[in-house]
Formats: sequence, structure tokens, C-alpha cells
Amino acid sequence: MSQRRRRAGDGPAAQHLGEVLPLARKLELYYWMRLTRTLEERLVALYRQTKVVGGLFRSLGQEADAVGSCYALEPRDVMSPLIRNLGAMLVKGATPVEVLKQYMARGDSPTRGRELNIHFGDVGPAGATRGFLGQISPLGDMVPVMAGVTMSFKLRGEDRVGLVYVGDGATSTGAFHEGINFAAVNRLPLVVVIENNGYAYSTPTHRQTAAKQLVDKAIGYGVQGEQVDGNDVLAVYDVTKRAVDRARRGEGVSLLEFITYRRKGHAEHDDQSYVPPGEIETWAEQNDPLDRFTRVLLDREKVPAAELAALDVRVQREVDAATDLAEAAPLPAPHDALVGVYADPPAERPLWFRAGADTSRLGRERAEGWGTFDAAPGAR
Amino acid sequence: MSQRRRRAGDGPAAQHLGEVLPLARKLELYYWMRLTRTLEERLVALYRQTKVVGGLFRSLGQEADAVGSCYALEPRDVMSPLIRNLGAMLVKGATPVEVLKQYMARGDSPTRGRELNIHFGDVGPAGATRGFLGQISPLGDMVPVMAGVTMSFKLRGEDRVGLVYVGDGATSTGAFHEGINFAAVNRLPLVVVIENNGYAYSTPTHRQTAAKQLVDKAIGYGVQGEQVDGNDVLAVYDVTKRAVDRARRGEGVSLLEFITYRRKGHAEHDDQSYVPPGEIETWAEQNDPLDRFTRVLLDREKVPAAELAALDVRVQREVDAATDLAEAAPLPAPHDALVGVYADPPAERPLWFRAGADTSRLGRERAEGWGTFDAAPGAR
Amino acid sequence: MAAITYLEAIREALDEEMQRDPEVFLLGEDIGAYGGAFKVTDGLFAKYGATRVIDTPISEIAIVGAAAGAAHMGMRPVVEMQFIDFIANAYDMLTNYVATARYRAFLPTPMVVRGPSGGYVRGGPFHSQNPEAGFVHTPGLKVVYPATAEDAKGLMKAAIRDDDCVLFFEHKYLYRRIKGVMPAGDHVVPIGRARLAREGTDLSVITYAATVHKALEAAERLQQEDGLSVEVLDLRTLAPLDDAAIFATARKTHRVLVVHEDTRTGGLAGEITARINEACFAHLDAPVLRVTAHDIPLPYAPALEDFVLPQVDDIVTAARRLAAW
Amino acid sequence: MAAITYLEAIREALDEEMQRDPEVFLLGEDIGAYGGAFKVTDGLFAKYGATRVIDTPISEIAIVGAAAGAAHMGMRPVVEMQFIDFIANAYDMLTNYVATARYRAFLPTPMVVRGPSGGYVRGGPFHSQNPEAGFVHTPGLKVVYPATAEDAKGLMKAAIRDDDCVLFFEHKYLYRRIKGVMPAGDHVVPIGRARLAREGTDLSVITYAATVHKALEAAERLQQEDGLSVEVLDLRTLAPLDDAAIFATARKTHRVLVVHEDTRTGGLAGEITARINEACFAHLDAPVLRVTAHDIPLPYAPALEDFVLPQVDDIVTAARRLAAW
Ligand SMILES: Cc1ncc(C[n+]2csc(CCOP(=O)(O)OP(=O)(O)O)c2C)c(N)n1
Ligand SMILES: Cc1ncc(C[n+]2csc(CCOP(=O)(O)OP(=O)(O)O)c2C)c(N)n1
Ligand SMILES: [Mg+2]
Ligand SMILES: [Mg+2]
Repeated sequence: MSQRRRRAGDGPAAQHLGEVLPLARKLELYYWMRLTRTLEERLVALYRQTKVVGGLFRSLGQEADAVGSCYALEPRDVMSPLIRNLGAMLVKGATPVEVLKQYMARGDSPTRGRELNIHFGDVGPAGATRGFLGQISPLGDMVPVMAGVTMSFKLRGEDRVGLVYVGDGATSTGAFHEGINFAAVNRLPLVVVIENNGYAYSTPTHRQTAAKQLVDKAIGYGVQGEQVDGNDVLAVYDVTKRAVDRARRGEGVSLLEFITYRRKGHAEHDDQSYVPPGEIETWAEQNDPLDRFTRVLLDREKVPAAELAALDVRVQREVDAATDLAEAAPLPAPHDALVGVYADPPAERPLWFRAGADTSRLGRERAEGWGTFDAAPGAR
Repeated sequence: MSQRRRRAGDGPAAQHLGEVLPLARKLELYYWMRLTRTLEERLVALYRQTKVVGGLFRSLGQEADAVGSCYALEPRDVMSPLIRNLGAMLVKGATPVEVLKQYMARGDSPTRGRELNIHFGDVGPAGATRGFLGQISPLGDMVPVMAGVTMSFKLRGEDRVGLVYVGDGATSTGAFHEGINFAAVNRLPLVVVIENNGYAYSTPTHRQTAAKQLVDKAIGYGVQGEQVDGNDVLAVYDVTKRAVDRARRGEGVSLLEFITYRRKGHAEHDDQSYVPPGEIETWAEQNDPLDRFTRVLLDREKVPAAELAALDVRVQREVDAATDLAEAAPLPAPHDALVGVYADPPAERPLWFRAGADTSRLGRERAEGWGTFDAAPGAR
Repeated sequence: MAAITYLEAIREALDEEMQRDPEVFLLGEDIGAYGGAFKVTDGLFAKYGATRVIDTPISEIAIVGAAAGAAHMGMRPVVEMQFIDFIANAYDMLTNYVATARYRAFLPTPMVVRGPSGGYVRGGPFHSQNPEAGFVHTPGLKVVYPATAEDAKGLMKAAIRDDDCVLFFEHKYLYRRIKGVMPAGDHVVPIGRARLAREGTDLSVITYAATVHKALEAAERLQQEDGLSVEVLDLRTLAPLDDAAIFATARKTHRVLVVHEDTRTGGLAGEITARINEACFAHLDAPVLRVTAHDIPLPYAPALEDFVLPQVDDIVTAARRLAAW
Repeated sequence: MAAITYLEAIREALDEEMQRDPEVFLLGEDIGAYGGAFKVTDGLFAKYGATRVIDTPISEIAIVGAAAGAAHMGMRPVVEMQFIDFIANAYDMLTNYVATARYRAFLPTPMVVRGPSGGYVRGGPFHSQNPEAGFVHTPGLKVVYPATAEDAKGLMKAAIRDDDCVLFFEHKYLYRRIKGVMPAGDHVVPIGRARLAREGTDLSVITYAATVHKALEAAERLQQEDGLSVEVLDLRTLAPLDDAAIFATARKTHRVLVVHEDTRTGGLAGEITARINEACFAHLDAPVLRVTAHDIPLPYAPALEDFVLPQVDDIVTAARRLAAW
């Protein structure tokens, strides 16, 4: 049942769904990958200016896997990202200004300054929400939650699919195991993606599991398994789209393993002293997903270099504009902390020793629109 | 890597380690299986007389798997049983009188009335302890604990092996997953046995996992996997002994799946209404492990029927004697509850409103021998 | 109408809410055809089928996490822990994921986690627990623990309708031992309000769950033997605590005994004592006293369990000391 | 001798104990060559090798469970949670398995679970927690939470030598912010004894961990601005609590403020209040007051975090009210 390479389950004559994408859509993939990288580079600059509150997490070298996989989803589908899935979030409609405001802990950021970095989401009814779920830090937990999200699709007969990312490290958690098993037994429309980027913080994958490859776990859960080159955006799209289609057809869970590489440290502060010399350089030179895809577009698809350059400029402008907006955004007001732990009561009262706390506004603090920050998908 | 049937990893010419056992040892296997069954029947009688405190758990029809596997261990090895592994505990040196006192919550039972049924153990240094660990109720937890026990063997260079049982149901727990993965990565000398008896309480195995067979999980953990007929005591011994030998040779973890059947309900109160009609009867008539092994002994090994009958009588006498001892055993004194939550302080003080509590004896309550109930292995 | 047991009252609430709201569904181990370890869901599988009464693998993390995911999407899952003791396995999911979902991500998570709790039944250390303290300590969760059949039904209906996660502890000692006649109509008991189980003037016992009945028994004895008039407040909801009711009884009798079955250190009685001390200090004629279990894992043998857990005699002893202060 | 940081003091304790006792070994995520997320174990892998400083998969259940198994066999594992927040994943293993092992099975389980805890560092809801309350509530566990570099070292050495499981909370705000000169020789601070951090006569602040430093700052201000003499008791050990020290300060000043960084409801301050109320009722001139975090998951933005957590100003405000009672 576990397939070592892509498409074995779909018959030998199956099309490569990535390669047959129209050029316009391939250029969209390029756009999202470039946007991911440029936005992260901007975050690095802001981080160095100490404008980022807390840590900064990069997905350098993994843009293809995040973008290519999420691109296989429909707007009504729901995706659950992890810290290296900025690209997937952008594809799903998260905007650069949201991301920047989050990292800078602004008062009108998607979580109003309550949560870190890209821990934010927008889920609910199809159409009304963009369909990505805010992660929490404890690894693996999103797998059971996404089992529940997709269970709701199945119970209600909705034509929606879920996709959840985990790292190689997170496969060691009990939550991952219980979640994928639960989804498998109930044949839920869920795609579980393992991004094997070689490391969990400092721990190499062979200290995380004794399995030869992580996709070998598929058979033990009785689900379809496929492994793919995670730095080939079209291959990632191909394998994910097939898994999404299977889920949509009611064929249950797939476990996909993307082979990729984390070129930056766990977070910006990590000096990667544990990485064997030359390893990062080799991946950077020979296996950068943007370089690879650029070559495909230039050489095979005959896209004029100027067209890609124009996209790069567009991305740069968008990130500049988003940065201006984010930097001008207000910080949260302290008393905002009191609102919304429960639906009822809608706000906590400040403790008595906080005599100075301004509570006069608490009544109207819980506006009707108090949900996700309401930047529409078009607002990107 | 995952082997569907026994011995595939050991070359085609490998001996059947069960079949080549000397007759005297085969008769020991018979003795332990018979003792397990007779002791449980006695417990049923006591339960009906309301002398058992709490529930009663049977292993009827699973005696071969518990006895045959544990028989593959050396006295210095450590085994962690579950609720259906009374047979394994007896092989490891637990005595009928200990079991009876536990079930009747006597004051000199192995846990002095603190824990239920067969939740008791005796582990520590080789030689000084019998080598079985007291289970707790939350399923799966003993797998990580046994990873730690076997890690101590490896770190200290001790020639000892661990074996841990889980049910088909317990394979769904996060603890099972984290524990076997941890053991696999560290190549610990641990044998993990899944007793697939068809049900977890009322839940059939196909509602527990979508895998075709539970041994399919082995490859995902990078460990050796073997499946065996759990009602064939010699086959169980054979497969387990090979796994134990591999562990002892430093070849790491094995995952064994025993196919068996739980003929009684989850506990005595369970009416098994969820079992398809005829299923239990079929297993009882065609696949009772004691019947099957009796036939092997009579037909193939040419043991005189009278010899087996004599063993049965011996077992009956031992269980009778143990019952007399257990019924005469004292109930725990109430203030015994206060002793030994911590090494220091050695006892809690009674709360002030317990004016009547006799605390005069607390000082000497924590005797030097305050460890496991000190019935020597020979005392069986 | 005939009286029904505490357990039947819970079942009736589940049934009525499933009838009323198609988004309500049940999730848990062996709750389907088998009806659950204690038969709380008995008959519901037959009535509502496998899509609304869903048997799960032995996976408390996944059960709670999946309930949260479905709840985000507008469903109203009711999860059974086969024994509440196993809620410890889902502690991360409940305290880190579920409890924070609304606050950190504005995600509604209307779900109920229910299960048989408590001791006095010779269940031993892993089938007798009262794990409420850790969850009352977690902002974002609500906690209820009914003592009567009427409240078991009414609070379950309120819990299912609540827009946040409610932990619903059911005392297994009470399941079949007590009965009540259900009020007619849509009987909903609001979360957050205590119940005055017995009026009195000399001292107050504040408690919840099985020890409500022990307190009532003690109160009766104290009335008869000592002529003491004991008020008994049944908290019913543990988070949020009903401060108004707690303070009212403290200010009325000036002597308060807090009783719970849970262990002493870090149990809820400390929190209640602190609140009374803060808000009613001038009204107290005596210290707030606590009758609780000893700080010991609950042993199995009857003599040991009875020693560790609070008994009617203990409440009587403590009340006498309080009255004599 | 030169002063070393709180973090270095912990490392020194680990190093000395590993040197002293070959049964001591370390287990955790990224603690080997990398030296741990906060570099607490930096250098120990190089010194003791891969059999005594063991990197693990991301498996808190397994890490804690394996430590228990090794401890049963006579080893002395010291486990790191990369952030203490993830101890929630091992809640079942710690509270059900580890805490009960000695009592139910007479199994020694000498192990330490340590990890970076606490807020004031913009860590957000999952990298700032203070989960001590749930464990102080669990019979069978010991809990320490040092506030000084000296105690960090001395308590770690005591924890490793203790014959039961000790949870060792390290405040990450203090890791590199405070220093101390280590006493010469085998510096062991006994578990279960509080430390008088400042003597005073008008009122007492009882606290632990990072808020010890906030309390000391407040005490200084109260001395200067109000002429109030404030005693500050640093609990250091949370389980078992040092009743003698708590009662002594309460009986001395007659006014007690309990301060902690943890959320209010169900936090340790309630337990401490209840104990003082029980044992020192006649000595109290005012109610025991609590300064704690708000009952809110800890938000990330500085303005929000600072609002939720207790600050020096809050202690000053509360102390003034207490003094004026
Ligand atoms: C349950 C849990 N334990 C530990 C951590 C700390 N932690 C955060 S990220 C990380 C490594 C994650 O590695 P992986 O899953 O491979 O994802 P990657 O960062 O490589 O994308 C660890 C150990 C955590 N977040 N959750
Ligand atoms: C974590 C946990 N969840 C639920 C239970 C309740 N429970 C006790 S036994 C059991 C079924 C076990 O089935 P299996 O593992 O197949 O073992 P078997 O009884 O068949 O030997 C369940 C659900 C438990 N003990 N632990
Ligand atoms: Mg990784
Ligand atoms: Mg089973």
C-alpha cells in the first residue's frame, strides 16, 4: 500500500498533474514562492532592526513544498500550517501585511497581538473564510484537530478536504499518531503531509526515527503513502493533487512525505553548528526550489526572463507596501488583553490592584465583527 | 522489513525453537497454561461469592500467547504484563496466592491492598527480583517505561532483555507510539508484543486501525516485525525466543503480533452483546490453546493421558492451597494508607479531623523490607 | 412523572439535545452499540445511528482534538472519557489547544467532555479520580460537577448549548444511587450558579458532587445531636465559581467548612478559602476549615479507601470544631 | 569565586552530579551536541558523551516514561522539557505513572524533570507557562522553583539526590539576568525549606521564582516611599510547602500578601491562603491578599503580557492596601 514514489497507485499512464498545468498557473506558483522568500527576507531585515517581537522562523529552501501542496486545494478546503508553511498560508489567502503585523505584535494583527509569528488562521464556513487554521506550538496537535475538521465535512456531506502539515520531528508525537489513526479508521478526507527537511531543531531525522523513510508509516495506518521530491514544485503539486482528489472521492487519508531541506536554523538565533560542513551549501547551490523552478520556466516553458523579473518587482512592491502598512499599525491597548477568553462572559474584569485599568470600553470591545481580522482574500 | 509470517528473517533452514524444546519443558508450558486457566476459574468462583473486590479480568483462550512468550525470557529479563497476561506473570514467578490476595485486596497482598487485580510487580536487580513490572490502567504507558528499563540495561551493559505486552486497542495510544519509536531509535533490547485478540472492550480491531494487520506498523518504526498464531504455544515461543535473542545480540526492537481471541468479555460484567453469534463458540471449539496443546502432547509427543491428568490435579491442589491461604489473609489496617507516598517523608500524617486515627505505629511502619512482597520465586 | 437516576438524567439530556440540534453528536470509546462502560449512552446508537454516536479508537488526544476541530466548524460534539482519569492523556490538548482557541484565534469551540469520576467505589488509583482542580485552574474552560439527577440533566443541556468547552464530571457513585423527578419542559440549569441544598444559620458547608450527600447527612446529624443549623451549598459549577452564593452563605453564618473528595493540597478548597478570606474577612468568626481527602493516591482496599476519603464523621467532627470556635 | 548566572549554576549542578554519580544521565530534545534550546547542557555532551547526554525524539510521554523505567532500575535520569509548557503532554505519565509508583508498587523513581518556565519574555501562550499548580496538587511529586543562582544550583543537586521524582522549574527570565557566587564545596539546598529573602516587620510577601525579585523591588520602594518594613519569603520548594516558615512570617507581621506569576484561580496562592487561614487565623490583622496573573492565556504583545502578569506596581498597590487595613 505504501508507495515509494509518486503515482504508483494511479496507473502507469497517469498524467503528471503539475506538468500539465497551464503556464499562467505555473507563473502563479512562481509568484507565491517568490513572495514567500521575499517576505521572509523582509522579516529578517525587520528582525535585525529589533522590530520583530520574539523569534523568526524561516522556510528558506522549502518554499516549493509549502506552495505546491497548498496550491492543490480549493478555496473551500481547509489547511493547517506549521511554522515553515508561510508559503502555504499565502496561497490560502493570508496577506503579507497580516504576517508582518503578527511578527510585530500589532493591535490590529490577525490575533491582535495575542499569538506569535504565523500562528493565525481563518476557518469556518466555505466561502466566508479562507480556510487555514491557526497552529499552536505543541507539535502534532493539529493532526487530531484536522481529523475533527474533516470529520465535520464527512458528517455534513460537504465537498471539502483537509490538509495538515507536520515536520519529521512531529511524527514522533503521540498526537500525530492518534490523529492520523483516528482519521484513517474513519476514512476522513484528510491529507497528512510530512515535510522531511532533515532536521528537527538540531536533531537529524535518523535520530527521530529508525524507519528507512517516513512514508513507511503509511501501511501501518492503512492509508495511501507517497514520497516526493519536495523541492520540485510541480511534483509536489502533482502528488498532493492526487491525494486531495482521492480524499474528495471518499477514498480516505493519504500520508505524503516531501523530501526537502531546512537551510536556515530552527529559528534566526540558531547557528546550525550541528550541521555537517558543506551540507547547506550543497543544497543551496544544487537544490534551491526557486532556482530549479526558474530554470524550468526559462528553459522548458520558454518564459522570457523579463517576465519573471517583472513578477519579482511586483512582489517587492507588495512587500514594501505591506511593510509600510504594518509599521504604521497601532500597538495593542493593554486592556485589550481582557477580552474574549469566553463567549460568556465576554470579558474578564481587571484584578482589583489594577485600579488604573480603563475598563470603560470593555462593553463595546466585543464588536460583532470580532472574529478574524477581516482583510478579504482579495486584499492581498 | 516487516515479516508477515514467522522466521522469514532467520533463513529458511531455521529450526522451530518451540518444536525442539525437550518434552519436560513442553510439559512446563502445559503446567503454566493449566495453572492460568484453573486459577482464573477459581477467581470466577470467588467473584460470584463477592470475595473479589472490584472487577475480574479473564484471559480465557489467550493462555498460550501469555505463557509461550514469557517462557522465552530468562529470569534476569524484565516483562511488563497487561490485564490478560496472568499466564506470563505466573511464568515469571508471581504466585497464585499473591494473585488471589490482590484480587481480594488483602493487607499482605503484593501491593498491600493499594492496587487492583494483577497490577503488581517485582523488578530491580537481576537475581534479587523476579522481573515483572506492575502495570497501571492508562493503556500504552508501559511501553515508554519499558523503553527506560531496557535503556538502563543498554547503558549499563547488562545482558538483560525487556518484553512489553499491549493489546490491539492500546496500539492506538500516543504512549505506545512514542515508546516504541523511542526504543527503536535507541536500538534498545525490547520486544513489543501486540496481543490482537479481536476486541478492545467492545471495539473490534477494524474500528481500532485501518491497517490490514497490526504487524504492518513495524516497518514504520524501522523494527523487525513478525506475526504468529497466538493460540499455538510452541509457535509463540519460537517467534518470541527469536526476537528475544535478537534483542540480546544488540539487534534492537521487534514488534510481534499474536493472533488470538478474547473469549470472555472485557471483564466479568460484560455480556458480550456486541459479538457476532457463533464467533465465541467457534473459537472455543476449534481453537482453544489448551485443547490444541493437549492434542500435540498426546498425539505427537505421546504423553500418556494420565500424566497430563496428574498435572491437572497438581494445579488444582496448588490453587486450593493458595485459596486457603488467601482467604485467611488479613485485611489492611486503615492507617496503612498513610505510609510510603514518598521516601521522605516516609508517611503522611492523618488530617486533623481524623482524631481517632492510630498513628503510633507509623514510625516503624516503614520496615527495611518494605519493598515488594517477599515471596521468593521458589515459593510458587 | 417518575423519578429517574442521575445516570438516566444524563442520558435524557443527551437524547433531548441530539433531538433538538442536529449538530450535536457523541464521540468516545465503546459508546455505540455497547452504550459505554457505564451504559450512559445506551440506546442512543440505535436511535441516532453511527454518524451521531461514534465509537473511537483508544486515543484520548485524538478524541478531544477531533471534537475541537468539529466544534470550530459549528458542530457540538460531546466526548466521553471512559473513565475521567484518562482525561490526563488529553491534558495538553485541553489546556493548550482547546482552552486557548477562542482567545488566541477567535475560534468557537463549543464542546463537552464528560466522564465517570470520583471514588467511594473501590476503583483504585486510576478509576476514582477527581481531576477538576487542574482544569478549574485553566482559563478558557468551564467545569461543572452535578450532585443531583435534576442538575445532571439541566447542566448537561446547558453545557451542550454553551459556546465554550465545558468539562462535565459525573460522579459514578451517584449514577444509580440517587434519583430525581425531572422538571417538565426544557429543563436547563444555568452554568455558574450554585444551589442552596439546605438552609441553615449556624455554619455553612460548601461542597459539590458526592460529598454534597455526605454533607447533608452530616447536617442532619448535627441538627439532631447538637441542635446545630447547618447550611449546605452545592456549587454545581466549579468554573466559573458562584462568588455571590459563596459570599452570601459566608456572610450569613460567619463559619465556613469547605468539603471535597479531591486531595487537599491544591484542591479547590484552597481557592474557595482564599476568595472568602478576601471578600468576607470581617464576617468570619472562625477560620475557613477544609475537609478533604488525604494527599495520597487513592488506594483500592475498602479500609484504605475509606481512610483516605472524607466521610460523614469527618464533616461532623470538623463542623463541631468550627461551631465551637 | 566569580559570580555565575542562574543558568550556569544549573549547569554546574548537573556537571557536579554527573561527576559524582555515574547513575546520573540526561535525556531530552536537542540537549546533546547542541546543548539544549537555552544551552543549559552546553558542554556536557562533549564531556560525558552520548551515553550520558542523550538526544531524544520529540516525545515527551516517552522521555518521561523512559526516565521512570531507568529510575526504577537504579539510575538517576534528569529530563529536560525544551519548554516546560510541553510537560502537559506528559501529564498522564507524570501524574498517573510516576507520582504513584512508590505508593502503589514500592518502586523507587528518583528522577528530575526540569525546564525553562515562566513569562515576562514575550514568549506567548506556549512558551511562558507556569504549570506548577497541577503538580503541587499531585501526591507523590515534589516541586521546586528557585529564584536565585545559589538556590538553582543547590536545589538541583538536592533534586538529583532525592529518592523521588522532583519537578524542577527554571525561570527563563532569570537565566541570564541574575548571578550569584556559589558557596564553596558540595552546595546542596534541602528541598522543603523556604528562604527569608528580606526581613521585615509590617507585612509579609510570600512568593517564589521571578516574582521574588519583583517583591524585593516593591519592598524597597515601600521602605523608601512609605517607610514600610516588608518581609519577603521565597518559598523555593512548592511541594512540600514549608509550613513552618509560612506560619512564622504570618505570625510575625500579621499581614500577608501572596504573589505569584501563575494565573489566579486555582493557583498556589489559594492553597497558601488556606493554610495560613487555618493555622494563623487569630494572628491575622487583615485578609491574606493575592497578587497574581489575570485568568487569561498569556498573550504575546508586550503591552498585553505586561497587563496580564503581576508587576512591581501591583505589589506596591496591594501592600499599601494591606498595610492600611
Ligand atoms: C510537543 C512539543 N515538544 C517540543 C517542542 C519544541 N520544538 C519546537 S519546533 C521543534 C522541532 C520541530 O522539528 P520538525 O517537526 O521536524 O519541524 P521543522 O522545524 O523541521 O519544520 C521542537 C522540538 C514543541 N513545539 N512541541
Ligand atoms: C488510555 C486509556 N483509555 C481508556 C482505557 C479504558 N480501557 C481499559 S481496557 C480497554 C480496552 C483494551 O483493549 P486492548 O488494548 O485490545 O486489550 P484487551 O483488553 O483486548 O486485552 C479500555 C478502552 C484505558 N485503560 N486507558
Ligand atoms: Mg524537520
Ligand atoms: Mg484486545
